[in-house]
Formats: sequence, C-alpha cells, structure tokens
Amino acid sequence: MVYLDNGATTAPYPEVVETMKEVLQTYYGNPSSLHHLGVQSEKVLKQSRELTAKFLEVSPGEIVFTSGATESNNTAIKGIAFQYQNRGKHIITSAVEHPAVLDVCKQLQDIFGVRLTVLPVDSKGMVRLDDLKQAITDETILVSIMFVNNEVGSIQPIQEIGNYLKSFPKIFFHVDAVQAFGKIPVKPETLGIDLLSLSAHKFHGPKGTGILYVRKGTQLTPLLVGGGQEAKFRPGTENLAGIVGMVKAMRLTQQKLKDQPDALKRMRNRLVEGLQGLEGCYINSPEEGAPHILNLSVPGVKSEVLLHSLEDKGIYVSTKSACSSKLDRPSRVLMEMGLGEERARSALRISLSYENTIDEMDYFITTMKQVVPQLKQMLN
Amino acid sequence: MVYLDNGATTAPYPEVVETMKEVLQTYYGNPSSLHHLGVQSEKVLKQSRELTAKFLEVSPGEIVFTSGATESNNTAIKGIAFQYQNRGKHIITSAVEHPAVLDVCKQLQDIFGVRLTVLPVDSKGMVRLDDLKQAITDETILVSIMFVNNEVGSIQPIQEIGNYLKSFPKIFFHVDAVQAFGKIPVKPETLGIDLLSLSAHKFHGPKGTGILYVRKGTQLTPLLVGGGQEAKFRPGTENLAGIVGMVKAMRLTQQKLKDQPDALKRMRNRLVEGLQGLEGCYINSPEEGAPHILNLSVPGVKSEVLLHSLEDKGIYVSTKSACSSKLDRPSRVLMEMGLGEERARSALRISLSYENTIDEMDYFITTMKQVVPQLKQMLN
Amino acid sequence: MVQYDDILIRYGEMALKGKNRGMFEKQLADNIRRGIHDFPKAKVETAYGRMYVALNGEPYDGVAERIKKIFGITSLSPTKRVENFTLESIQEASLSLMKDIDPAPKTFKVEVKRTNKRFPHRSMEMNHLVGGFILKNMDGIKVDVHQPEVLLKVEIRNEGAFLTCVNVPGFGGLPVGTGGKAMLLLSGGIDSPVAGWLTMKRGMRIEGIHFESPPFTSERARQKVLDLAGIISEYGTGEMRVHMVPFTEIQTEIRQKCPEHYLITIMRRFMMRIAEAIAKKQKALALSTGESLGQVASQTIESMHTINNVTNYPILRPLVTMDKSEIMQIAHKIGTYETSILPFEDCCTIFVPKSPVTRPTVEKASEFERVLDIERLVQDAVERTEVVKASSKKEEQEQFDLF
Ligand SMILES: Cc1ncc(COP(=O)(O)O)c(C=O)c1O
Ligand SMILES: Cc1ncc(COP(=O)(O)O)c(C=O)c1O
Repeated sequence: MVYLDNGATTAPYPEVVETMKEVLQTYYGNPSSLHHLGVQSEKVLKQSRELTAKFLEVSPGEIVFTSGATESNNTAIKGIAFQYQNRGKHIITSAVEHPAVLDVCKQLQDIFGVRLTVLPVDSKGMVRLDDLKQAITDETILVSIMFVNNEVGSIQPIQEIGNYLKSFPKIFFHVDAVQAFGKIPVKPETLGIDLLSLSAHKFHGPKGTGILYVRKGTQLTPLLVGGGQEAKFRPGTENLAGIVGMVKAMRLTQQKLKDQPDALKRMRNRLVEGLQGLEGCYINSPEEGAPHILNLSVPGVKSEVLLHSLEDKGIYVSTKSACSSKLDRPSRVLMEMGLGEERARSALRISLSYENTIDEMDYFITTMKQVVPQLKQMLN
Repeated sequence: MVYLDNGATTAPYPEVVETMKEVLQTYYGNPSSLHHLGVQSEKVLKQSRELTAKFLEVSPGEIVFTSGATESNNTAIKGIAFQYQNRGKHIITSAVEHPAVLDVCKQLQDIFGVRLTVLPVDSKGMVRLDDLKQAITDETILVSIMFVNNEVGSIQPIQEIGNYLKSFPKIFFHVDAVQAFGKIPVKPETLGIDLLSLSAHKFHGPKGTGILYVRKGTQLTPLLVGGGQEAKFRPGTENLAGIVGMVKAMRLTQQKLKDQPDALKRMRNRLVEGLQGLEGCYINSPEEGAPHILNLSVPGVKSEVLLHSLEDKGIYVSTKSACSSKLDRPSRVLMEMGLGEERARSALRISLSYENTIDEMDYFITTMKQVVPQLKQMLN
Repeated sequence: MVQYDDILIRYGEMALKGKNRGMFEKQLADNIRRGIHDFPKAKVETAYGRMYVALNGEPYDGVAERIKKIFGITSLSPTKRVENFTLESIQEASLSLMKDIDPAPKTFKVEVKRTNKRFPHRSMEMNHLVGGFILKNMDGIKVDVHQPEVLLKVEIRNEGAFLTCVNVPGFGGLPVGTGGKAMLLLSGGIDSPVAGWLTMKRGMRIEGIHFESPPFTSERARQKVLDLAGIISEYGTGEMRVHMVPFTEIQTEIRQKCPEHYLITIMRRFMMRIAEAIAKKQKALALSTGESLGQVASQTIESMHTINNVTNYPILRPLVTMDKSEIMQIAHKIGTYETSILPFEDCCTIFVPKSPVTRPTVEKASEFERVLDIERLVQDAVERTEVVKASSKKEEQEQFDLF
C-alpha cells in the first residue's frame, strides 16, 4: 500500500499509540480531582502544555487543548466575534479557506449580522496583501487566513500579513495552520499571529485532539462553557491520552523536520519531474508551495475515476479535501485560482509525510504513466 | 488502592484500551476519504452509530458523536436557543445542574439576552414538577434538567417532566444523563426527551468522547461549523478510536447493568448501614437516589481534610464535582438542598462503579471509623 | 522581524570597584548561563568590560525574557552585528531595526561611535548618513536630538559594526549568590514569595522553609510551594532548596494544650525556632519572612516582638512597611500571583482561632508554652524535615517518560 493521502489524515506513529495506551491505563484520574491520581494526571497535563509551548516557542499559558482544528477555528473566530462585537462587526478571510473557517464566518454573517469580506486569490492560490489592505475598515476585528492550503499547498504570506497587522492593534489575526505544522516552521509569536489552530491527526497524532494558541491578553467569549478547564477557554474533562499522544507526535514530527528538512521537498520534486513526461497531466500547485502537497489534473479524466484506478494499484490519494470529497462538485479552490472547471473536476491531491519514500514516488509515477493513457483511451 | 471517585471519571476497561489501540493502528483512514481505507473507517463509524442507537433504543440518525458531555450540552442548549430564537427566548433549568448546563444557560442570559428560570430543588435535591409548570411561558423554548445529580445522586423526575412537556410541542426537552447511563435505564424516546447528553469516561470509556442524542426533526444551529460531518451537527474529522472505545464501554456497561442490576445498590446500602454507627457523620444523598453516589458530611471536618486522610489509607474520593473541587467553596448543590454551610463545607462524594467490591465498602467503613474520631480529636 | 545577533548586558558597574567586581561578574555570568540553559546555542561572553550573550541563532525574545529577570542587570539591548563595513549595509541594518520597533516611534536620534579608524566615514558624518537614510525610508518619523523616543546607537569596531536601538530595563539589584544566605519562611500565600524575591534582590541566596500539616494540607499545596520557589529562583541561580517541615504534631499539641487566643503566636514562635535550627545547619545567617505590619491581627508590633523573642537571628522583613496592594503589585510583576491564589489549605488556615490576641506578650506566651516539650518538638520536626529542590529548569522537576 502506498498511502499518499496524508493531507486528509495520517497513521498515528506506533510510539503515539503506545503512549496513549499507557496514559489510558495509568493516568486515568481526572486532572481536577484532589487526590493523588488527579494530581498525577494534572502534572502530565502540565508537562504536555509546557512541551507544546516549547515546540511553538510560546508560553504554556497561551496553549489551549481542543478536540481538533474544527473546534479550534470555531472557538477562535466566534470567540473574537462575540467578545469584541462592540468594537466592530467586520471579518476578513480568504476564498480558499477550509470550511471550518469559511463556513464559520458565513454562519456569523447569516445568523449574527457580521459583515464578511472574502479575499480572492491569484493563480497560485495566494491572497494579495494589497487586497487585504483595501479590505480593512474601522469595523474590522478579525483577519483569518490559513497558513498552507489543504488542496494545493499554497503558502499564504502570513509573515507579511502579520507584520502589516501590527499597526492595527485592534484587529486580531487568526491562522489555520493545520497543514503547515511539521512541514514548515510555525512560530506564532514571530509571525505576529494572535490565534492559531492545529489538529493532531495531520501529523501522526490521534484524531479528536487539537490546539488553539491564544496570544496572551486576547479575550474570547468561550464557545464551550462548563467546568472551567483550560483557563475557561475550553472546559470539559481533558482528553489526556489524546493530548499526550498529540504532544508525542509533535515532538517526533518536529524532529523529522529538523533531521531531514528536505525530505518532503525531494519527494515532491521527484513527482513533478517524473510527471513532466506524462501528456495531459497538469500541476495545479504553485512551485513554491508547501513541500507535502501536490495537486494535479488530468483534464478529461474525472478525479474520482483516476483515484479508483490508482487505488486498484494500491495507491491512496484524494480528490480534494477529505470532508468535501463526497460532494460531486469541482474543487472550489481550483475554481478560485481560475484554473477552470475542467481542471477543477479532474484534480487529484497527492499529500506526503516523512513516512513516504522516494521509491513510492517512483511507483506512483510509473503507475500514472500506465493508468492515465489507458483511461484516456477508454474515455475517448 | 480503593478508587471511589467514579463520578469524576472511571478507568477505561482493558477491552476498551485494546480496541482503541486496534482502531488507531488499523482504521486510521479518514471516514470521508474515497479510497478503501476511508471506506473501512466509515463502516466502522456506521456500525458504532448503529450500536449506540440500539443501546439507547433510538435510530442511528439521531446519534451525534461529540468530544464529551460539555460539548453535547453546549451544542444542545445553544443550538436550540439560536435556532428557535424567533419562537421565544426563555429557558428553564435547575439549580443543581452541572456547570456545563447551568453556566451555558447563564452565558446565553448574559450575552444573548435569553431569559432564564432556574428551578429550586427540595431537600432531596429534586425539582418539583409544579415549579416547572408555573415557570413555563409562551416564550419557553427549552427545558434542560439533568437525569442524575453528580454530587448527591438525586434522580430527577424525568419521566414526569417528559410526559408533561408532551403537551408543549414547541418546547424542547434536554437531559444531561451523564451520571445516569449504565446505572439506571436511559431511554430517551420513552422518556419524552428531545436531546440527551452522555460522556464516555463516566462509564469506563475514553475521555474526549461523548454523545448527543437529537430526536429526529429537531433542528439545531450548529455550534461547530466545518466539513459537515455528523450530519452537520458536529463537523470535524471523527475521533474513531475514541468512538469505538466508547461504544465498547457502553456495551460492557449495559451488560453489567443487566447481569447485576443490584450490584451498585448493594454496595451503597452497605455503606449507609456501616456508617450509621459513626457519630457525627450525616448522609446527604436521598435514599431513593442513584445507586452509585453517596454523599456524606462530617460537620467540623473540612471535606479536603477528610479526603486527604482517606487518601493516606489508599482510598480515593472527591469533595464535590471534580471540576469545581479546586475552588474553596461550600458545595453549591448541598446549599441549594438547604443543608447549610457547615454540611456543605464538609461533604464527601463516594461514587461507585461495577468494578468496586463489597470488601472495598467494608474497608472504607472501617477506615472512616478510624480516621474520623482522630480528626475530630485533633480539631478540638 | 529582525534577527538579532547579541544581547548587550549592562550592570551597575559604578557600585563595584576593586576585587568584588570579578566575583560579581562571574556570579552574574553563571546565573545568566543557568537561566538560558535550554537555549544551548546562546553563549555568555565577557570581554572588554562588558557582558553580552551571543545568540547564535537562538530567538532574541525567548532569551531576553529569561535574562531580563536576573538580578544584577540594570538593562539590556539586542544588538545587530554587521560584518562587512559598507555604508549601505549599515544603513539597511539600521533601517530594519527601526522598522521593527513596535509601536512605531515618532522621533529618533542616531549616535555613531567609531573606534575602527579605517572605516572611511567619521562619526559625525555617519550620524547624518544613517539618520538621513532612515528619514527617507520611514513615514512619520522625525529627528529629535534632545528627547528622542528611540536612540539608535551604531558602534563601528574592528570586529564589525554593532547596532542597538532598544533598551530593556532589568530589575537591578545584585546577582544572587554574592551576598550570603537567608532562610525564607515560605507559605503558599502572596506575601512570602515576594519577600523572598526582595531578599534575593540584594544578592542573597535563599532556601525555603515550608511547614506542612498533612492531612490538613495536600500534595497540591506542596506542589504549589515548589512552583512558587521555582518561579522566584528564576531571578537568581535558577534553583532553590525547600525544607519541608512536618508540623501537624506541633499544631495539634498547641491546639490541645494552649489557650486558643495564643494559638497563632505560639505556632509562629515554633516556626522561628525551627527555622533558626535549620538555618544553623545550613549556615544561613538570617531568616526572611513575609510579615508586614498591621495586615492581619497577628501582625501587630506586639505580636512581632513576642514572636521575635525566641531567636537571636536577624529577621529580614522586606514587606514590613508595604500595603497589601503594593505587595500584590509586585506579585503580579514577578509572576507569583496566579500561583499564590490557588486555594489549597496551608498550615496557617486550618486552625483559625475565633479571636486571636492582638497584643500578645513574651511573658504570657512563654508561660502558656511551658506545658509543651519545646525542645523535643522542635528537634523532632527538624529531624523529620525533608529537603526538596525546586527549580526553574523543567527537566529537574518531576517528569513523565511519556513524550
Ligand atoms: C486546513 C484545514 N483546516 C481545518 C481542518 C479541520 O481539522 P479537523 O477535521 O481535525 O477538525 C482541516 C482538515 O480536515 C484542514 O486541512
Ligand atoms: C452531570 C454532568 N454533566 C456534565 C459533565 C461534563 O462532562 P465532560 O467533562 O466529560 O464534558 C459531568 C462530568 O464532568 C457531569 O457529571
């Protein structure tokens, strides 16, 4: 099996599974309980928070553990919208956000009277700083832009936006960095980010755990209310096994990024070169995109058909983002990039992880060169 | 070690841990992915939903998997409040709810202009149907009453309330059944419940997973917005390992309730009898309360002190609900029951599970008889 | 974001003449080294009468956050090093530094010092060349030679050009470890950590003494004290020993045998006796407490007099004249407040008499105590005392092998 769908989700590292098992068996006490079992759990939780903070180069008090990026995004965006509604009701986001950002903003627009500006992207899938500058008004309270696009891998100009927004102390900057962590450096503080979302299962951690970084001093109207855990930003009995598993996965992933900083890039380059010879195959990802995502189209061959043909050969890829893949629609992101419906209907996303190998890339290329002409012939 | 803090959280069953490990290793595909790995995960998810539905005697389409009861409660209460705000803005709840209900209602009151009625309780910790009847107005859209109180174990008259509310088709009935499942029968449909919350870690499942039952036809403004999973009631990549672990724990727990329907009750009775001879020790729980919770006070000895003395002997209990136990305040629930500050400051909660034994009860009784007089002497 | 190369450290040189200076600098360098141990590439260097930390790629913010706490430092400045001596690169670097200041300044002044005489432009000329370049490339900024918001210093030396424009104040004081040792009576409250911090400020090393009364006090209360010790140790040597004294027996004895209104007075006299005994063993020359006058009924001057009577040791009371609000302000500033307010029982909150005496006398206290075997109780508590090391270093705390 050649698993090239790491943008949808990743297999947990064996070490992550082991450590989760240990936590489930040993540290099951409720971190809020006063007795020794509770104290032990609380200490494990504290250490998890400190390590997470260290990996992101922020303070432990700025780390909120959540149930995943969907929750992190909702907590951040709605939290700001409700908390600061007296300052203004205008939010800016981009057209290529994940639904867990874009649809949250739309919900705020539809139900809570928030005014929304959705920035377009260029042919590389990137927002333009100038567009952002023009969109800002006195009413703007939040800018939410993703770090790395999940379908094509475009890296947004987060540093530039962060720098620019520094002169607007009343505007908060949220970044969905789900596809960035472990692939490129993610340092919210130096990037000028106020809120940042991560999801563990995208870097070989368990599903159902995530992180929201909340810069010190940022207030949020809590989305979840309850027992007061996570400094009231995210109450509910803590999923300690998931959290520890996630932190372990963070550590291992950061280590890989450090030890083999070019590994993903090399695999991606191999794919690009290898596919050059394949007629009718177009690369949709920008050259300077994230190293782990390569989006391509074979106009004339519907995404799903190509996907299943590859599956027959043991290769697993996806058509677009996992959660929208069951809808038979052209890729929204490719449409926004202006690539046209034909390419948007025939797009495949190859998404890599450090667990993949160059050999697998070669196998993918060979298989494509075999499958695509066959399909084209059948479809003509 | 004698663990009597099962109301705070329980140790996952070994079978639950094993099955989670297997899911993490084998079914890591994203249920939304189109390829085989995704399809397999989707099937596992579907089966989980069907089993859950069977255990609760409802339809699979009415089951929403969440990250725990805090999220279930928030989703239900806010979901109704926003969805039906045009019908009215009045919510009724009780004074002895968990903060994950009461504080949600208060947030709606403080920030979103909802009118809130908080029903008082009698000396047994129970709401009176008459109070509820009087509180209902034309504006009422939601009644949220817990099934079993987490501090003292009072069982609320859910069936009566459910029956009564049947004549108000526009009022939704939400029940926080976190402390009820596995201890008493929980059948939302026959009880007239529209929304019901559960949390896996209270019945030997993993932390970070829960259930929201949403009766067919009930609309909710989603709290989390995103990729559309869980019929849009709760998007985000599904925590499959957690879900499967939870369903396994449900099955095992229901089996125990069936096989040994009196086990908990017998242990609780033993405690009550055994403590009768202990001077200055008062039982706060109503006789006809849930079989797994026994709340007691030793006036003059602060809860925390007794807790730590028991801990020295290897017995783990709690002072009140776990999440509020770090606050040095008298128990809110006991105050509401009119038991007075002295008893509310000296309360202990003993909470049982099927894993406890009669021998452990005897050990607890012996230890109390030894420790309490010592403490009283030291404190006099 | 500017990548800084070094952090220049300034310390109160004026006060330090002669042979103390070497000791002072060495201790300060040691304390800084320990403070930034988890930024392994950063190196402390002393050269030509100044001290700086070469970042070698470590983040300025993270490193500065640690350093700026350390007692003995009056201020610090991040510096940018320009290795080649072209005018353009110095101008560009100056501009990037200015642009990095948040919020953007309205006025500035350039001060160039040239010790490398081979550099072609003289200092005065450079002031104009650099200043003019910034004026041309930044909006809304003016030169103010008298009271500039930002003073951009450019030093052109043989090793390179060094640029600084930010001056971050430190806490001053003397490096911990240069002034002997005191034993701090450390409860879990707001006051005693602040007292410890102030004691450290004058260069004293401190060790904590904490009185525990299990089962009245808990594991979390103990952890809280260790956390507090860890927080204040960051201002000194990065670690602190805490002596955990078992106090339950003494408290219950007093409670059972002495009049209730003298309970607190007698309890505190025991604390002093025990602290003195431990101080002797540890070769400390003073005790330090968080007492301030008139805060609570037990902190009257009469009370202080009666309690003080059991020891000849100097008792440092850095908070003695402060209002509660002043103390809280410091607690916030030094980062102990949030931990101090966690609501775990400590030994002083368990037995609270209904009407404690506000004007105790030595005579009465001694008389009431006569029923107790003072020597045995003290000796026994000292013998059973456990020493725990609190540390600001995470890896020296209890760690789980899970990650
Ligand atoms: C960019 C981006 N944001 C958010 C999410 C949502 O993450 P999760 O499903 O773990 O909540 C995903 C992946 O699904 C993603 O790729
Ligand atoms: C009655 C009740 N409701 C809700 C909760 C919250 O559950 P969780 O912390 O798993 O979200 C609890 C337990 O903490 C509870 O006892």
